[in-house]
Order: sequence, then structure tokens, then C-alpha cells
Amino acid sequence: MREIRTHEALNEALAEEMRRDPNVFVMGEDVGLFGGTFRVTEHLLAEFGAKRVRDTPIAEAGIVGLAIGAALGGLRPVPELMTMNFAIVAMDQIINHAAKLRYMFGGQVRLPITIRAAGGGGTQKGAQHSHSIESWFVNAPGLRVVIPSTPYDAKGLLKTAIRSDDVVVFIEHEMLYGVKGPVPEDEYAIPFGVADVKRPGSDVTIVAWSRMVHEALRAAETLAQEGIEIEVIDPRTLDPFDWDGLYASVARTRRCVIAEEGWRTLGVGAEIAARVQERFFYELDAPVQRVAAADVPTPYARELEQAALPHAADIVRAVLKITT
Amino acid sequence: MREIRTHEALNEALAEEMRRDPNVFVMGEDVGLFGGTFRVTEHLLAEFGAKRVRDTPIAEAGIVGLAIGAALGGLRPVPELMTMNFAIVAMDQIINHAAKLRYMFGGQVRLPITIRAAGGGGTQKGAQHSHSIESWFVNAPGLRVVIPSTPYDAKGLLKTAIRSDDVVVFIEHEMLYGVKGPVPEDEYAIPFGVADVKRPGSDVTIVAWSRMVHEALRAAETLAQEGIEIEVIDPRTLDPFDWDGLYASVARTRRCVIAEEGWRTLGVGAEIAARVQERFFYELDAPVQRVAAADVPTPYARELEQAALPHAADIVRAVLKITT
Amino acid sequence: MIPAADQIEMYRLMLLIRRLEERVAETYSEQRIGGFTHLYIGQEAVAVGAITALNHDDPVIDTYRDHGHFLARGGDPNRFLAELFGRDTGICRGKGGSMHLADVERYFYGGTGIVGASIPIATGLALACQVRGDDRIVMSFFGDGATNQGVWHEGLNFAKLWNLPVVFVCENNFYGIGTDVRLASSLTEVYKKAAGYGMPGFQVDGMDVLAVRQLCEEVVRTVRGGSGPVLVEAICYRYQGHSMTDPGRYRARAEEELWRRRDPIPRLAKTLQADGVASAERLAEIEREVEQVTEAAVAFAESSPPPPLSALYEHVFAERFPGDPHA
Amino acid sequence: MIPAADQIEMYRLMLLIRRLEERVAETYSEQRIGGFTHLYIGQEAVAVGAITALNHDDPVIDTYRDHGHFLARGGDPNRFLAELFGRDTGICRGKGGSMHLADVERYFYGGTGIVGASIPIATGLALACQVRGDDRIVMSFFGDGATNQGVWHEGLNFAKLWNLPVVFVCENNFYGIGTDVRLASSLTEVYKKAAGYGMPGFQVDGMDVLAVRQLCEEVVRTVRGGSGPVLVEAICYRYQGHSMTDPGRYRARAEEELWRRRDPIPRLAKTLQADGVASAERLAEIEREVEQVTEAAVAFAESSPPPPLSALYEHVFAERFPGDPHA
Ligand SMILES: Cc1ncc(C[n+]2csc(CCOP(=O)(O)OP(=O)(O)O)c2C)c(N)n1
Ligand SMILES: Cc1ncc(C[n+]2csc(CCOP(=O)(O)OP(=O)(O)O)c2C)c(N)n1
Ligand SMILES: [Mg+2]
Ligand SMILES: [Mg+2]
Repeated sequence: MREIRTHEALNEALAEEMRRDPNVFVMGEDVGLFGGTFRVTEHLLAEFGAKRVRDTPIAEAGIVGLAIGAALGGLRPVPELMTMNFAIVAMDQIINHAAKLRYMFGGQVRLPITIRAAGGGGTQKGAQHSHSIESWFVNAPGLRVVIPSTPYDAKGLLKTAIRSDDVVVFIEHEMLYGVKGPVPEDEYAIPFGVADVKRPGSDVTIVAWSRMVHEALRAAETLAQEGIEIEVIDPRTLDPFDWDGLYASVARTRRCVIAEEGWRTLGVGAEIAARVQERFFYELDAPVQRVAAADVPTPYARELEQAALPHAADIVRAVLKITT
Repeated sequence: MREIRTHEALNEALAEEMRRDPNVFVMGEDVGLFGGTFRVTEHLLAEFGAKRVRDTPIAEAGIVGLAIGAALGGLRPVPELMTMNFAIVAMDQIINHAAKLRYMFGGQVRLPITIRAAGGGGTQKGAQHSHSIESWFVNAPGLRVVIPSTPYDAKGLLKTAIRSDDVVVFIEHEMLYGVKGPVPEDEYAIPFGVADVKRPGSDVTIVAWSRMVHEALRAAETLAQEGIEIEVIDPRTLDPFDWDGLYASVARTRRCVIAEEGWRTLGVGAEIAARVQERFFYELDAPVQRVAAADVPTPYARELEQAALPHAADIVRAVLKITT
Repeated sequence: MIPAADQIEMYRLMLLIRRLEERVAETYSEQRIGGFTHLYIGQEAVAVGAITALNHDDPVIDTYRDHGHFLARGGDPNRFLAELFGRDTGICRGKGGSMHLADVERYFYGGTGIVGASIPIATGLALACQVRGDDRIVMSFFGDGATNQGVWHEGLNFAKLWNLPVVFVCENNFYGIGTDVRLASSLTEVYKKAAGYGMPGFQVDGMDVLAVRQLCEEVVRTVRGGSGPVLVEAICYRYQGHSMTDPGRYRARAEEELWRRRDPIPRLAKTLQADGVASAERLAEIEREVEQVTEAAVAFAESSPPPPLSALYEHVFAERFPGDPHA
Repeated sequence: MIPAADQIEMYRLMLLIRRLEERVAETYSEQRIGGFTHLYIGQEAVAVGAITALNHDDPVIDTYRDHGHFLARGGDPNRFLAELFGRDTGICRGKGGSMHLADVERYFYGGTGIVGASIPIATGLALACQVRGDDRIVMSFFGDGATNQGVWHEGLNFAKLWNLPVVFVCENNFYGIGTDVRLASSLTEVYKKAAGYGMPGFQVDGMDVLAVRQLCEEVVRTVRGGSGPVLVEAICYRYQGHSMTDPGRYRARAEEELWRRRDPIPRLAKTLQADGVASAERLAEIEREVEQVTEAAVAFAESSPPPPLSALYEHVFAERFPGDPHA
């Protein structure tokens, strides 16, 4: 199969869905002429024109608000907030409006909106530009939360997101845009709520998403040399979450480690750990381990940033702690 | 001891601290002439004047931003955001600025800011006006999070908050303002990070804060009649969290229930459950139970709202599940 | 000139809003309505004058003070009151309440409770109208207080930048809860804020329904013609407190009385009679009709069942998945 | 007239910014600097003209494009470069990096990375100055793009409403990353936006340091005198891409060349000589001094140690508690 980069896979998904449905349109800062800060919207302006590829002012709350209104008016907006850091400026529109209007209005409206943004740290962008705040979106009811780790998943999930009649927060990772992977040329879409076993194994279940899937796979390689077989489960969508898929794995391995890039305290791993430990209270061989970012604003200096963020080595350590 | 209402206790704390320190000032929507939507700032304008009790435009991001600037300039602002729902509009200023400037600037600045707001539901205010989003503030490093349940705690903690050199998110509960309780006339302050045992007991530890403390106490009454002795632990501050205090209780009871008004998925209870289950993996007699709000936007109709929010009866049920 | 039938209908609508809200106030005091309830009494001329200048399919979007606009849009009084009573027959199935009335069949996209937040949403609706090329325009209502909130400015900038068909209607009633507009806004005449966007701004007497209607007809015509957005400021006054729990002590009695003398309903009644548009008998008849509609709405709301508990997890999403709570 | 010594100092500062940033660009390419780094090259006249019009204790607050303002404020080149290198000797102990330079001893309250967010913070600093009655005024720098962000408007409204001593300086370089101001702002002349707040607004040639200085001296005088806030728009151009990773392909070469011919540094050099303020020799001497300072800064940064890992949990809070992570 051909291999393409994540940003190319996302670009294909956008272009294909825009061709399929004239109501789909893209808007955001630098998505047009500039081609997108991470090249995800490259060439779209040329193909679809300025009415469907809209450069906007720097006004994230406005962007999401306009997307909501456009969706109420029958369009299918795919706003880009450039990075997840700037979603914080738009939080009220996302949490209090996009996520709630349908419910408050007793089901009278549909809001087919896919809010795209890049999250994550690792390239020394400092405290204000390194957020992994997926746990907030998972906490608030009314949002689907999608967070792919490979070009294949990115494309297939973005297509599903755009076709969804619900509000999807689609979280990309800055460090994954350039990563290559196999992506079929034929049309496909990946359903929400189906975890992917990125590596099968029998000894310990590692739940990881986004960039941490790759760290988990690296850790699994290392651990395989010690004779420990890791199963790496990538939920791919955090809402809906494939609890059944995860539970099936943990039922076999009886050990679970969660690896995420968000802050440890009240990262998504807190919910997973709470549920797994409750559900498998009598079956688990060891307490669930969480590998996550240090509870500090992300520092700039490379050494400090690396110390703040979780790595494969931390996952290996967590696994060894509960296997030896 | 005299009994006063929560809003009166908070009002006393503000007045006393404003008398003590001329740098302390209050700002917010309707805090002056109107006396505060929940009467917390009543009479302050008359005593301290319009320079220290500042009515503001409806611009929460601006309010928090001004508070940050004022703190950088040597003042000690106590902004009120009226309700926690509107804090969402100001999230970037709170999370990305107030919480991070000190760290990003390598410790060059102090930010003695107490951001007050009322949270919670229960009076049919609907989806946009019923938030308990303390878990977001606990997730983000750099904020102290205070959430009292009684007039006594409210006063003592607000005084500590105002004297603190850090950013404090001070969460009040709309339904508790009118609740009376004993408050000494003499000066006192309550330190952060010290949980309060609101009722001692030996069989099950219930962790609850804000309004849910009262539901937990009600549940404890009911359960006492069944011969089950509940220990109700009120952390009072969620950051810093008195893990030692909680662990000491659970070490004795070996059973833990968490009761909170926030959404169940990734409420603060997720973190507590994850930690308690990890820490007491071999000691717990039963899985940790969480009592929380249904994962839906809060509905308006009384019957639905009551079904969405957690009650004493739910706590009783959770306790019985792990004791019988 | 506004057709006679329209003038009479405007009278009926203002009276309907007034009488229904009087019953809202009563039933709120009896605790049959809960939560936040913001009365529109005093400002009826704005909603009625402005909304009747629209086509029936022009989208309208609103704030929490939405009773008047909902009813002026032709919303069903029964389902209106049932919503406030939190009943399953309410326009939002009892899930929204007073602040979140929406009636999508009537292109009424609801009340929102976060001050200023509806402005970019209105602008997005206008974008949809423009893109679809269906000749519709949007009307967005908000208070003076909203014009100091950041998103208000973001919305106006977008609207002008993209030349979108939207009429922003500010109901300047001089207060945001208890805060005087002079304590909140560096420009107290809101229409002047349009200048910051190169947008035309107009001011109108919001206690005079015919004046509002006339200005809005003109504005609607130019906006529908492609002029781009316009800001309209209607000067008005709310006769009650900010919400049902506000006694409104921050306002001088003399000021209140001044504005009560400008009550838009008797004012229109007088004009209709003076102009020979409607007789005193005709007006009395309308009053009786409105009373009947009002009583019927109360009866409907009272006799309606609450939403079933099964509704709790409904309408969170359009599509459900096995992982969802109580799916 | 601006004193000769000041003019020479302004020349030195502009040159220092230019040369240091050239080394920043080099060392960034060598990956000795990481993250986002936004060069100020081309806009030096704005920071230098405006900041030298202030007293040393007037607070300044900034965006992510903060090198020029930090240095114009007299920030230490050594600690500047050490910060960009992520060293413990950096002005923020290596925790901030290029976008978050702060030097509180010099009343420089730092760069922030969220567009527009520093505006209400600047306004709050001005409130502190007013309340303390210490005669200081605040200067707030931001780009054209920031003026479309909601908090920008909130900040300006507060500032005017409370008559706060703050000068808002917009550096209009016609682009927000790759987006032309005409695609982002309904009013492309930013100073006109002041009208929405009843605030005076001025425009100045931001490529002419003497013009910037002159206007700012006047503005600073009136603001210090109690006039309330003022908005200044400096028309300027950045010669490099938006950040070190942006090749800047969205701009026409002809446009870039036009602006390069207006380079503020040679322009001032010419004026200084023409006016007999400084000879060619004196300017060459300054060039040599600046080179030395620049080389010393590189050496200092290079030879400084990274922050110790123990710094990771430091500075999150002023006060620590047992429950804190790694307390
Ligand atoms: C963002 C936000 N902040 C605060 C509030 C609380 N609040 C509700 S209505 C209101 C006053 C609004 O005044 P205005 O816009 O003039 O409308 P009016 O009530 O006069 O119709 C305030 C402050 C809110 N709902 N949303
Ligand atoms: C709220 C927010 N949105 C988006 C960004 C990404 N971003 C960084 S700089 C920039 C352009 C800013 O343009 P302008 O204000 O004109 O300043 P300039 O870079 O030209 O100095 C953008 C969009 C950001 N940092 N913050
Ligand atoms: Mg008002
Ligand atoms: Mg710019």
C-alpha cells in the first residue's frame, strides 16, 4: 500500500468530503492562501474556491460561533482552530453552545460540525502552546472526541467526523503530521467507538492514543525482549469510548497501563483507571498504572520539557513495576 | 456560637480582608450598587467606595485579564465572575495566563488573585447555568481550587485565599448561599490542604465537597439507622488536596464512595477513585463507588434535573452496594 | 405606510406578550415555573416591530430574554407556557425552559443564556443564508450589556468582512441586571459602535412599535438587497426587574414612571384609534381574544405531563454508540 | 527635538535588535534554539521609538514577537539569548523561551503567546498604576491581527471606561501569519477602531523611528497627564517570515522589496549623518560595539548550563503544600 504523511491523509479526507457534499466547507486562520499552518488544507483553496475555504480573522470564539450558526443554517462546517491551545479561547462556544444546543432545544437541531485543531507538545513551544486537554472535552457531554495516531486512522476518522451529525472535536498532534503510514487509495471510513489493537499481546494491556501510541509500541518492542508481551489498544475516539474493546483486553491480560500526553491529574487516564479498577476489582493482578505528563505548565527548555512529557521509557518502567 | 448564612460569611471575609489590606479590591458584574447577585458583596461599596468595589462590563475574559494585570502591578484583586458558567468565557485568561505566567517567567511574578464564582445546579437554571467544572481547574496546574460546604469553611477559606500569593479559583454553590451555620465572631483562617471530617465513622469513607457534603451527611443519617457508620470527609480544597487525610480514613474503613455534583465521566471523583484504588489495591474491601451527575447537559424540567443530579438516596444506594 | 391589518396584528402580538408574561409572573411566584425567568414587559414594541418586518423564513436568534421574540415570531403560546412549566409538550420538551425557547419550524433559533454568545451564531446563520443564496436574512437580538462582551465584536467584524445579511438589534434598556450602561460601556449610544466596523448604525425609539417597524422595514430591505450587516439600537425600558428574583432597587422610581408613561401598548392603541385603524370595540375584542389564548395556554401547560425520565439521555447526540451512558 | 544622545542610543538599540536577531536566526537553524521563534527584523523602529519615549518604570507588556521590545527596554542580551537557548541563566530560567521573555526588574511584563490576551492584562496593569497614583503609564504592544480578537475590545472598553493610563500600540505589518489584514479586519486602518470606544487614535510611519518617538512622546505626555487611553497604529513590515518555520510565500517579492527600501536602520543612519548628529565613524563604532555585545551573548548562552531537573516543579506556585506533585 502507498505510504503518505498524516497531513496528507487529512488533506485527502477534507478534499474527498468536500467533493462529495457541497455543504462541507473549511474555515479558519490561514487555511486558505497559506494552506494551513500544518499543511492540512493545502490546495483546497485552488480546488474549491474562497467560498468553501475561508480564511478568517484571529477570533476563535467567533469561528466556532459562526460554525454553529452555519450548521443551524444547513451547512456542514469544518472549522480549524489551528491549535488546541486556541480552543481554550473558544471554550464557551464549544462547551456551552455547540455541545448543548441540541439537548436544550429538545432535539430540534442537528449540529454537524467538525472542529479540528492540533494538540500536544514536544517541540519546545512552551506552556501556552503544548496542551493536551482532551479530558475537558470528554468531561462535557455532547461532544464526540476523536484523536487519531496514524495517517490511516486520521483519514478514516476525519471522513466519519465530517459525515457525523454531531459535534466532533478532532484532535491532531503536531508531531504526528509528518509521520508516514499506509493509506489505501480506495474510499474508506472508520466508525467511531471502535478501538484498534495496534499490537496484540497477552501480558499487559496498554491504552494509549495520539502520539503515545507510538511511544507504547516502542515500549512494547523493548519489553518483548524481556519476554513481556504487550497489547497496545488505541481507542481512537475518546467519546464514544470503546469500553467493551478495552475490557475484553484487560479481561485477558489482567494488567493495565494507560499512557497519555495530558497532565496526569484528571487526564483521561483517571477515568479509565477508575473504571478498569472498579470493573476488574477482583480480577486485576496489579493496580492500574498511569503514565502521563508532569502536573506543571509545559516548560520551554528542552531538558525540562522532556522531563515533563511521558516517554516510552516511562511506559517500560510502569509495566515492569506491575510485572516483576 | 452565632449562626449566619454562607453569603454573610463570605461577605465578612471580604470586608475583613479589605480592611486589613488596602491592596485588596473587588471587581465584577453587579458587585457594587447591586450588592452582588448572591449578596456576597453587599454593603462593600458603601464602606470601601467605587475604587475598591468595581462594577464592570459583562466581559469575563476582560475581568480576569484586568485582575492579572492588577496583580502584576502590586494589587490583590478578588474578581467575581458571578457564576462558574461564565468562567468558561474567561478560560484562556484563567488557564493560559493566570495559572502559567509565574512558571513561564521563571518565578519572577506573584499572582495573588482570588477568582470567585458560584457553581452548581439544582434550581432549574438549565444546561448553560448549572456547571460544576472543578475538574478542569484541578486538571490544569497552577491554580488552587477551593470549594467550601459550610459558612464556617467559606469564611475561613476565603480569607486564606485572599492572603495567598497564588491564583485561587474559589467555587461557591448557589444553593448553599442561604444555608446557615455557626461562624465565630473572632478572626480565623482555614489553611489550604486540610480535609475536614464532617462526620466520623468506621465503616465507609465518603468523600464529598460543596453541596454534596450535605447530601452525604443526610445519607449518613439514613445509613446509621441501618447500623452503617459513615465517615464524611470534606477535602474543602481540591488543589491542594489532602491525600494524606483521605488515605488515613480509607486505611481504616477500607471502603470509599465519592459524591460530587459534576459530571461523572472525568469529574474530580475519577482522579480520587483512580488514586485510592491504586494505593489500596490490596486493602480495599470493595471497589470505589462514584456518585455524580448524569453525563448529560443539565435539563430544565424539575423531574429531569432531579434525575440528572446526585442525591443522598444515590449515596445510600452506593454505600449499600459495597456493604451488603 | 404600514397596512392596517399589520398594525392591528402588532397590537395583538404586543398584548399577547404582555398578558402571557403577566401570567408567567404569577405562576412563577406560585413556583410552577422554575429557574431563571426574564420578563420582556415594557420592551414589546421592539420584538414586534422588528420581527414583523421580516419574512416568515428569515432566521431569528436571541438571548435569554426571549419570550417576546418567540411570541412575536408566531410561536405557540401553549407550547411556550408548557416549556416554562417544564412539561413534555413544551416547545423544547421541557429541556430548555424560559431562557432557551427555540422553534426551528418558525426559524426561531432559540434563546441562549451566555451574554453575547449568540452574536457569532447569528453571523454564521447569515453565512448559511448567503452561501445558499436563498435571499433570507438573519435578525439577532441582544441587550446593551452584550455589546461589551468580546464575541459581540468578533461577530460584527465577521459580518462586515464577509458582507453577511444580518440585522443586529440591540435593545438598549440602560441596564445589564443592576448595572447602568454608563458603568459598563465607554460609548453609551450603542449604534455608534458600528463605526468600529465601518457598518451603518441606527437608533430608534423602541417604545414606539410603528417607528421600530418602519426603520426595520427599510433596514431589512437594504440588507436583503446585499448591503451587508446593519446595527439597530432600540431605546427601551423593561418594566420589571432583571429576572423574577430581582426587585430592581437600583432604579429610581421617577425614572421608571417616566418610562411607564411611554408604554408602547396604550400608545399604539391611541394611535390606532386616532388614525381610524381600529375602534375601541375592536381593541376590546382583541383584549378578550388574548385573554382566552392566555387562559388556554395556562390550562394546556397545567394539564400537560412532565417529560418521561427516559428523556434524560435523549437528544445529547443525533447518533448513539454502545459506549454512551445509558445508550 | 529629540536629544542627540537619545537619537544615537536609538540607533544603537535598533542595530542591537537587528544583529542579535540575525544570530537568533542562525542559531535557530542550527537547532540551538527551539520552539516558536518570531523575528522582529524590519519593525525595530516601533519598539525603539515607542519604548524610549517612556520612563524606565512605566510597565510594558507584549506578545510573542517580543525580542525587540525586550531589548529596547534595556533587557540583558546575555540573558535574552540564554533564554532562547533554554539555559538556566535565561531571563526566565529557560522556562519561557522566545515567546515569553519577561524582565520584571525592568518593568517588562513579558510576552504572551495567545493573540490579544495581553490587552486586558495591560489594562489591569494600568489600573494598578492609577490606583497607586504613582504617575506611571503602561504601554501595550500587539499586532494588527490581535485587533479582531474579542478580548482586545474588552480591554479597550475597560481602559476608556475607567480612564486608565495606557498606550495601546498596534504594529500593523499587514499580516497575521499569512493572512492579509484585508481578509481579517473590516477596518484595515487600525487606529480607526478607537472610535468604537470614544478613544483617540493615531497613525504613524513605523519605519521611521524618529516619527514614532515623537508621536509617542506626545501621547505619553497626555496619557500621563490623565487623558485616558490612546491607540497608536504604527505602519510597519516584518522582513522575515511569521516565525522561523515560515518561508513567507504569501507575500509578493515586489512588496517586500518596497519595504526593504524603507529599512529604519539605514534610514536613521542617513538622517543622523545629514543632521550632523553622528559621523560615519561614530556609527561604525556603534556597529562594532553591537557586534561585540552580540558575540558575547552567544558565548554566554552557549556556555550556560541547562536548568537542573529539580526546576521542573519549581515556580508553579508561590506556596507549596504536602499534596502538591513532588512537593
Ligand atoms: C457571559 C455572561 N456573563 C454574565 C451573565 C449574567 N447575566 C445574565 S443577563 C445579564 C445582563 C445582560 O444585560 P443586557 O445585555 O443589557 O440585557 P438585558 O438583560 O438588559 O435584556 C448578565 C450580566 C451571563 N448570562 N453571561
Ligand atoms: C488566540 C490565538 N490564535 C491563534 C494564534 C496563532 N497565531 C500566532 S501569531 C498569529 C498572527 C498574529 O498576527 P498579528 O497580531 O498581526 O501579529 P504579528 O505576528 O504580525 O506580529 C497567529 C494567528 C495564537 N497564538 N493565539
Ligand atoms: Mg440591558
Ligand atoms: Mg501582523
